[in-house]
Amino acid sequence: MENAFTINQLNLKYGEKKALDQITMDIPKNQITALIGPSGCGKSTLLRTLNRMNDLIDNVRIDGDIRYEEQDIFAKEYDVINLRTKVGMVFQKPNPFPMSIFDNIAYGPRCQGIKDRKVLQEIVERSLINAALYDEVKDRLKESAKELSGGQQQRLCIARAIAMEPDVILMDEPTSALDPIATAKIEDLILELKKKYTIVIVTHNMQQAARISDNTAFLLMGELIEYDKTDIIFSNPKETKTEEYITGRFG
Amino acid sequence: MENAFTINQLNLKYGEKKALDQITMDIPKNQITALIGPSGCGKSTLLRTLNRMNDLIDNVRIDGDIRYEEQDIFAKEYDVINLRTKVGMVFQKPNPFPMSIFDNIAYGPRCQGIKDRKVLQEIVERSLINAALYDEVKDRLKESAKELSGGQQQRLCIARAIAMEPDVILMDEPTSALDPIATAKIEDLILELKKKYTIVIVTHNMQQAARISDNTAFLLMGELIEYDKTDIIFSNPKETKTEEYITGRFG
Amino acid sequence: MKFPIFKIWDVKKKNRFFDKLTYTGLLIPTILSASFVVLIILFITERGVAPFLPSQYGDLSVNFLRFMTGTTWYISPNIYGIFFIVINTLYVVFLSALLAVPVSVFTALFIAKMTPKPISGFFQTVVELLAAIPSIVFGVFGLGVITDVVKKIATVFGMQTAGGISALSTVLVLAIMIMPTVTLLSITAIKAVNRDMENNSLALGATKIQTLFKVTLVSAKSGIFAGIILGIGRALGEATAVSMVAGNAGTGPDFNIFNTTRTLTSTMLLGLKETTGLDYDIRFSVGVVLIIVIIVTNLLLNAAKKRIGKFS
Amino acid sequence: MKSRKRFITDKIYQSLITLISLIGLVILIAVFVFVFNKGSSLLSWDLLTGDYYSTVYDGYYDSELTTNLFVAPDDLDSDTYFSTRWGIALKDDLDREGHDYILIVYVDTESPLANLPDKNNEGEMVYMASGQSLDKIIFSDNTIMLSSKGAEAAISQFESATGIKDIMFTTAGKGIRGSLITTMYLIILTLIVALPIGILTAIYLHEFAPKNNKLVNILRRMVEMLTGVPSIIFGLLGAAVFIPIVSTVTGTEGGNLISGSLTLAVIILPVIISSTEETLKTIPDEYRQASLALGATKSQTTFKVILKSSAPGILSAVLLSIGRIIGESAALIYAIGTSIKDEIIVTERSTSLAVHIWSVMSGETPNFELASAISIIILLVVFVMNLSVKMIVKKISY
Amino acid sequence: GTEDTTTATTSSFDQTSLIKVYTRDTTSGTREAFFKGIGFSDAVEDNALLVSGYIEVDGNGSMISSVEGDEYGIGYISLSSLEDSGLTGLSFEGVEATEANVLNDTYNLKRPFMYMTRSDWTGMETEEAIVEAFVAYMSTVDGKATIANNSGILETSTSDQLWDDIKDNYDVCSLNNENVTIRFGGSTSVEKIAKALSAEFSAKCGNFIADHNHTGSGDAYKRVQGSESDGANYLHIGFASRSFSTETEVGADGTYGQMCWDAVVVVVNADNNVITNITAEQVKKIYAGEITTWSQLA
Amino acid sequence: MTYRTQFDSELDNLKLNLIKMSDLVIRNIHDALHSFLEMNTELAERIIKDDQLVNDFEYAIEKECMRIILREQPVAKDLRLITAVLKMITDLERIGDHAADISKLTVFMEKTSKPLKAKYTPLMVDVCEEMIRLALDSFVNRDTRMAHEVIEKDDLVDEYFIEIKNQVASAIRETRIDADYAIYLMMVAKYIERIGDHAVNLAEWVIFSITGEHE
Amino acid sequence: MTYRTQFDSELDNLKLNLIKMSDLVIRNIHDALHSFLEMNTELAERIIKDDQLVNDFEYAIEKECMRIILREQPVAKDLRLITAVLKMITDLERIGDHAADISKLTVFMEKTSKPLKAKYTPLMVDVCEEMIRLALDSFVNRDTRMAHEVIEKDDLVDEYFIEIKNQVASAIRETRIDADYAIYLMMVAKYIERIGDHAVNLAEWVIFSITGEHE
Ligand SMILES: Nc1ncnc2c1ncn2[C@@H]1O[C@H](COP(=O)(O)OP(=O)(O)OP(=O)(O)O)[C@@H](O)[C@H]1O
Ligand SMILES: Nc1ncnc2c1ncn2[C@@H]1O[C@H](COP(=O)(O)OP(=O)(O)OP(=O)(O)O)[C@@H](O)[C@H]1O
Ligand SMILES: [Mg+2]
Ligand SMILES: [Mg+2]
Ligand SMILES: O=P([O-])([O-])[O-]
Repeated sequence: MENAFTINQLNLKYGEKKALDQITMDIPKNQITALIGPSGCGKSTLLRTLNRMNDLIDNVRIDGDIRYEEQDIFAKEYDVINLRTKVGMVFQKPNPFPMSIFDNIAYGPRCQGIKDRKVLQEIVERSLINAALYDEVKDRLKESAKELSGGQQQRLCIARAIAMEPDVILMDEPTSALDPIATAKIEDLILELKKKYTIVIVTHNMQQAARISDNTAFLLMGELIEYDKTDIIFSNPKETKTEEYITGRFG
Repeated sequence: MENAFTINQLNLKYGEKKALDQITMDIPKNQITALIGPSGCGKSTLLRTLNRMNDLIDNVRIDGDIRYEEQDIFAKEYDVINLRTKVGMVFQKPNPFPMSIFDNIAYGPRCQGIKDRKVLQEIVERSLINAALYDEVKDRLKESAKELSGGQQQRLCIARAIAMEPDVILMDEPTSALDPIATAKIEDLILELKKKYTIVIVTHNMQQAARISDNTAFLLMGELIEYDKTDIIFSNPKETKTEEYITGRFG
Repeated sequence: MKFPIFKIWDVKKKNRFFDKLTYTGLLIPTILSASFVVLIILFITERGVAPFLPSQYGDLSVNFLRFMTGTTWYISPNIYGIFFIVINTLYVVFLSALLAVPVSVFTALFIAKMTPKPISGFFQTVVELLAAIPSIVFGVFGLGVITDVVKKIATVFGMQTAGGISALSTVLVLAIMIMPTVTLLSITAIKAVNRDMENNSLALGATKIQTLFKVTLVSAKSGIFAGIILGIGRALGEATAVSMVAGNAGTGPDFNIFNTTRTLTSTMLLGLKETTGLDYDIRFSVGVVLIIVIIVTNLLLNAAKKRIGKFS
Repeated sequence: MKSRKRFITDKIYQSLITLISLIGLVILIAVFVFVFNKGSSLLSWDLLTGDYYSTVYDGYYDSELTTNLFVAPDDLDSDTYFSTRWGIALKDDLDREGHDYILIVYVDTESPLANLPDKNNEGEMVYMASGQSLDKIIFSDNTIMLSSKGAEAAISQFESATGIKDIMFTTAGKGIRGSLITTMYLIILTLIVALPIGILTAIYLHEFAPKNNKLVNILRRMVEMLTGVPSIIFGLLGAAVFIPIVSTVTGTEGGNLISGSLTLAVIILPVIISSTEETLKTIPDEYRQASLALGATKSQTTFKVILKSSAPGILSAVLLSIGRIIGESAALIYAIGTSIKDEIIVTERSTSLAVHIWSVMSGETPNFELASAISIIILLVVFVMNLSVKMIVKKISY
Repeated sequence: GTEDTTTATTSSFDQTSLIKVYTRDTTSGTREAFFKGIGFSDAVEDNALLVSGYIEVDGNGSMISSVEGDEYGIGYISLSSLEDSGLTGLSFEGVEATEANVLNDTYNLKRPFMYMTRSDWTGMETEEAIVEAFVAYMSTVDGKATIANNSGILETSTSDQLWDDIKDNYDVCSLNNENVTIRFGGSTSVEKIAKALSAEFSAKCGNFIADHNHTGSGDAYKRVQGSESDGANYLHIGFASRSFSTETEVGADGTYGQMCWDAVVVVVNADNNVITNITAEQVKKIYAGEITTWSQLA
Repeated sequence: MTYRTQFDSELDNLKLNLIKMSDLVIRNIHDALHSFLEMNTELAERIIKDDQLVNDFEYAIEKECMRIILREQPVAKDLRLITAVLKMITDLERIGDHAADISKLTVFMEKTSKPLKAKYTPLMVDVCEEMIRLALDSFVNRDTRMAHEVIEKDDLVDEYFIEIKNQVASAIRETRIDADYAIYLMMVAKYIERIGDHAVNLAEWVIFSITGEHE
Repeated sequence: MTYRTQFDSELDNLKLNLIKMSDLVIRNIHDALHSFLEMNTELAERIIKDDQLVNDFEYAIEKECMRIILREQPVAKDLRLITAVLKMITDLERIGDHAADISKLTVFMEKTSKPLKAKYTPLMVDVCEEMIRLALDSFVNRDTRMAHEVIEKDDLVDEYFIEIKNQVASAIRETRIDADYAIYLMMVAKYIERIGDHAVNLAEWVIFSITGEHE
């Protein structure tokens, strides 16, 4: 199986605080990999490291390496902006930009310099279709994205990421702000997306991890405690800590 | 079985918008009654009606009646403030007052005119113990309540409600802002509290309703679709709508 | 079903370049903005220090020590004293804050929490407009209305004012002037208080008033205090309105509110337009003192705010 | 029992708050009432659009005076005096600045005064008309009529006069159009200068500046310190720094609109910076991250997303600033001067409405009425700004 | 201001009340004229000599409104403002403050209104010519009439010429001067007269633009010939409401002169029924704090 | 509109596997009987081997059920369905076991003398097959009527068993029969009777999954 | 510190009920054998009646398991435990059934002639009881060793069964035995043998619940 990311001995510190500790793991292509673990264990940190969103935080020190498509993403000459177009990201709270639905999705391509209205139109439509949102919004592409419901907004954010033709989509608790129905839709969507994209998802909802992911990594205080097929993690984990956590007896 | 509340043909309108439609149900004493239903179905509205927190919203019109301990709570001469001391409430987001832990819990009793430091001390301690928070905070009662973790804050809010020695505690999605561990603690606490208090809880988390409640009411667009023992609702509901909702196939 | 590959290389370069440009480009306005304060300080201290330098004024140079401790503004030809003015200024501003704060806070409470929307909207607009009224209008109002009122108040107390021109009038004018500011900021702070928290209080059986005082105000205190700091700042720096009703007493300090008083700003403004030489430059010295007073007051108040905001 | 006591204390407190806040509001409204009461009588379209400087007409009359007598129109007030020989009616009045003057109430169409040769331009004519003021006449016999002597005296002099060597009458004047336009210019120019600098500074400080960097903190402190500087001191800055700079560049002299705007720009800079920063703070970090995660560069993120989202906040800052610009007097006295002008040229001196008030109030005879009238105008401008900004904010905030 | 409201309510003037002393600031030309006039020259520049509790105001207007608001106040203003002020002007040394009494030198509280023109006209020849004409105009019948019309006190003589008679000496006035700006400034007390003069003279002299920027007597010399004569706010002609200082404001010969007189009047509140006349001695004692209550004057 | 498309397809898959398993089991009991009656040890041995397949099915379906419980948090009818499946596979597996048991007897029996044709056994097996099929049909169609038919049919099976028992007993008494064979035959009959019981269980679970009621 | 105290107490309760059920079942098979050997129809009838209790137990535990799945979303070992319990109660119930079946035979048999003492049956039953007990112990103590013991012990049961079968067969051959009785005895032995098989199932589920591995 091919890997999208190969993480090797990754350490990350916020100032003096160690947030990731010797993480070594592979993230396989075209699968869904879930990161779980208690609050503050470093899930988001690890996720953000994958598209170097941590660059934006002062005081971060990283060693070890991450290879994306065989290339060291921390290399000096590595093009971060390009990485981020290839590795899209969806956040916890749906955060459409305060623009129209159309402009939201066209935002990324426009930033890349695409100006042709027709091309943009096509990108927007295709992204919306792929994000299972097209039918719901096709008649109001010009309206503010803020008027969509929470679930629709989150799918819009996914469409926005898709519009960049990424290979990987990182998702940081994408449904934690949504109600169960909206969550179900997003989960269906994620499973659908898996066919085309590699997905890495952080979730607090263990059932969600169990439900949609192929592989699950359990992190604790910055360490990767266990990483295995999801079925194994949730039915028969090797580590007591994992078991305690997933059965809700952690503490 | 005795009832804490008897709700009869309750209708509620926000302006022209009907939010509750002919609700008739009994809420039994010393049990946990859960209100579930999709967003906007009127769960919070129904809950807030029980201690007349809806009074605070302009434009609310209510008919039908609610009896609390046999008394019509909408009667003109009915003492709302007193009702609220008997029917405590815990909200979605933990929202301690910007005071010390001690002052937070002493707040209600003080509002009732209790000034004696020793009495207050006793109330505070008892409430904290009952809210399973005492051990964690006993050494820092003078510190700001804002410094507690989310889960602790929510237990503080419960302790604050308990301090009033209520008979009923209303909870509006009390764990939706918390992580699973904190949620587990609160759930344990709620089950413990049930021995002494009647609890009505609104939750989006159906497993939570299933887990902790004795009775479950399913609301849809302001109507009470089904109300039964929790086990029945979740294993063998009578109504197709209920079944669709709890199995996540609503739409 | 992938999209056509973007042709982005040239654009990318452009973006990168523009990004670099932005980084440095933004530093320029920032440094510019920051430099003004340096300009101001350099400029007025240069002039403000001059009166004390024998090199500038020779025998006429002002004795710095007497300047800082003096209780009479001017004794011919070169003795200036500013100590009492500082005290009077702080006294007047303190009293006006004492007066304006409760009224403002209550008004804010009233507008934000106790009236239905249309009325509160109207009142808020009124307050907003007042906040935008040029201070000189307040001076006009002070001279036209407040001095009259104060004169009558003084008579009631068996005191005599200079036709109402007095510390009290100054206090009132300042109080009225800073009220809109403090009120608006308080409204903002009060409105920002988490509704849930108030509901929580009510759900605990507290009455609306108990809630307003014990929860709303307590939560908003940090914001309210920020408003007060702003208001006090405005009061300290206000010149025109104050000089119209202060009376510009020559000596002090004087804590009788029915007597005339003198503030740093009124001193600066008084006759500034016609004066020259030492008497002109000394006003810059007053300006330096004013700036120092404002900075120190701000520092103290901000420190106080930090302590007050401890629990929020 | 207990709750009854609580009910009562509650009511007491409630009334107290209502009362105190009402007192507060009453005082505040009193300021309004005072201003309107004093100023509304003077308020007129003419005041708004009129020239400040009256045009002086200088004519003479050396023809034979016809012997027919003019008939006074019927509707003359009792305090109006009519000259049957010259066919004009005069009246004592106060001008907009509160000075005595003689108002020309009526000029007969046949009156010789309705059509006089211009004294200074041969072949031209000047025309006396009602609404003008009569200033000074030197009659043929060298007797002089002065407006300060009043209308009655003037008429009696007219009745005995045969010719006029020099007659000066003027248009009403004392309008505030020039100051109004200056104020508008000031608003626009100041915002043009301060908005970009302020917004860019705020953006730098909030978006780009490294956190916990000493230099940045110092810069930030310095910007904050600007807030506390009293405006009178900004005036000195304007006079000492901006006027010379502008003079050198434009080749003109003295305070001018540009130096005034620059000074105001410095005054409102902290307002704009802090309000903008305040809005930037409220923009969720998620926007930034979302944009960056889409492969946008930082500047694209800032200018395409962040700035857009902060538009309502920036607009509010603009409102605050406009209020400040309109209201500023102390600083402008130094940075632009007190010269009231009718023709506004940005490189020349002129004066704003607030300084106009100041001039009116600090003149030899302070004029509450005019000051109040201008205040009303300022209030109206602020009011309109306020409402429109509120509306715009509503419209553009997604 | 608040003219007609107070009479009824405060008719009971309490003579035992303290006298509230109002004075202008030390840079005021009016103040200088006043203290010099009452023989208290030391107090021109020195507030310390004044009774404690004196009130310092920064303009004629403030003085009027202050004394108007204070039954027990005493102050001094320009005669030209007395009529409109609603205050009681006191006779000084038994002489009523009238124009005639000023001109016949019986009324001693007076001050000159002075003008001063530039001495250095390099590069402003047209302006120089216009100002020269303007100065001439001030002493014509026309000019004097205007000065008088605006409360300036001056003597007219039969030898005064009409502008018509002399205007041919000033060729510049037959040109179109619409693009020429003449900068006036200095005393605020003189502002009104200066504006009236410039307005009508502009009509007579090619419609030059009159730019008035009156900031105080002190600026007259400063901006015409003194330290700011080449600064941004320089003037072509400046006015002062007092004599130029013989030490610090020495103008070049022939560049300055008197325009007219102004009288200073000691004023009290209209409700004050104690005195109508005051002596220099009394005023001085009041200002020095030796007389403190009204009863001492009654 | 319905969501949880993955969940629904998983459930469908589960049902499909259950049907496959039941088909296999039905084939096995059918063949087992024939092997017994025809003493076809080859066939018998194939069935014994095939039983592993049944076990594998049980194992796989059981795993799948747990996976679904784990992933989808089923409630109400979904949970009933999965529980029913969990239980039904046990019964099916047991039926499969019995088929294997019969086949084992066949292998043993070959060594003994000529068999007595027990004419009721094929009838019994037919009924049992019918029952299993009906139970599964009722499950798929969510039709309790069919399930109740299954339960009724068991009486027939029991009657046949008594019949067989009596036959065998009299055969022993008349020493018309090899003792081993008698025992074997008796055991086969018992196995088939048990299969009927399991089919009843299946039906009961089907009813539970539909109505939530235990019969 | 652990949370989910309700969950844990529910699980404990589940185990407790399982033990109670198994105790009941063990008593029943023990008594059933004695009723058979001693032709104690009274006892036999009591056991037949008691089987309802076993069924009730199964029903109750099963319901509780579903409730727990519903409420607590168990995963990993919790889910395995519940699945195991769900399966184990089926086996226990089946064991209970077999006890009842034996008792039913006793009631029938009374009508037939004197019984042949089948000396191996008590031994078989003893082993089975032991196996069930061991399986439950291993479940409670989470000890796979004991469970493996159970599986091994089944061989013994099978051996005894062959022994009995051979005895009965020769008895028939020697016509020392009433045919009905022979059949009955054979069936009892077969029931006991099945009980052994079910005990093995129990043990396998125990192992699964502990290790997550199917044997
Ligand atoms: N910008 C930061 N500066 C300093 N410390 C940080 C920063 N971001 C995160 N941390 C710390 O690093 C640790 C890991 O944080 P991270 O956000 O990755 O946790 P997480 O697993 O995503 O938690 P959660 O479930 O609450 O989102 C935490 O202890 C957190 O406090
Ligand atoms: N103050 C209000 N004014 C007008 N309409 C309201 C108000 N509060 C609630 N509603 C409306 O009443 C309906 C019921 O609202 P309610 O808050 O009770 O729903 P809910 O079931 O608690 O939803 P959620 O799960 O999102 O909290 C909704 O349609 C809501 O929009
Ligand atoms: Mg996170
Ligand atoms: Mg709700
Ligand atoms: O008193 P003035 O100098 O303004 O005339």
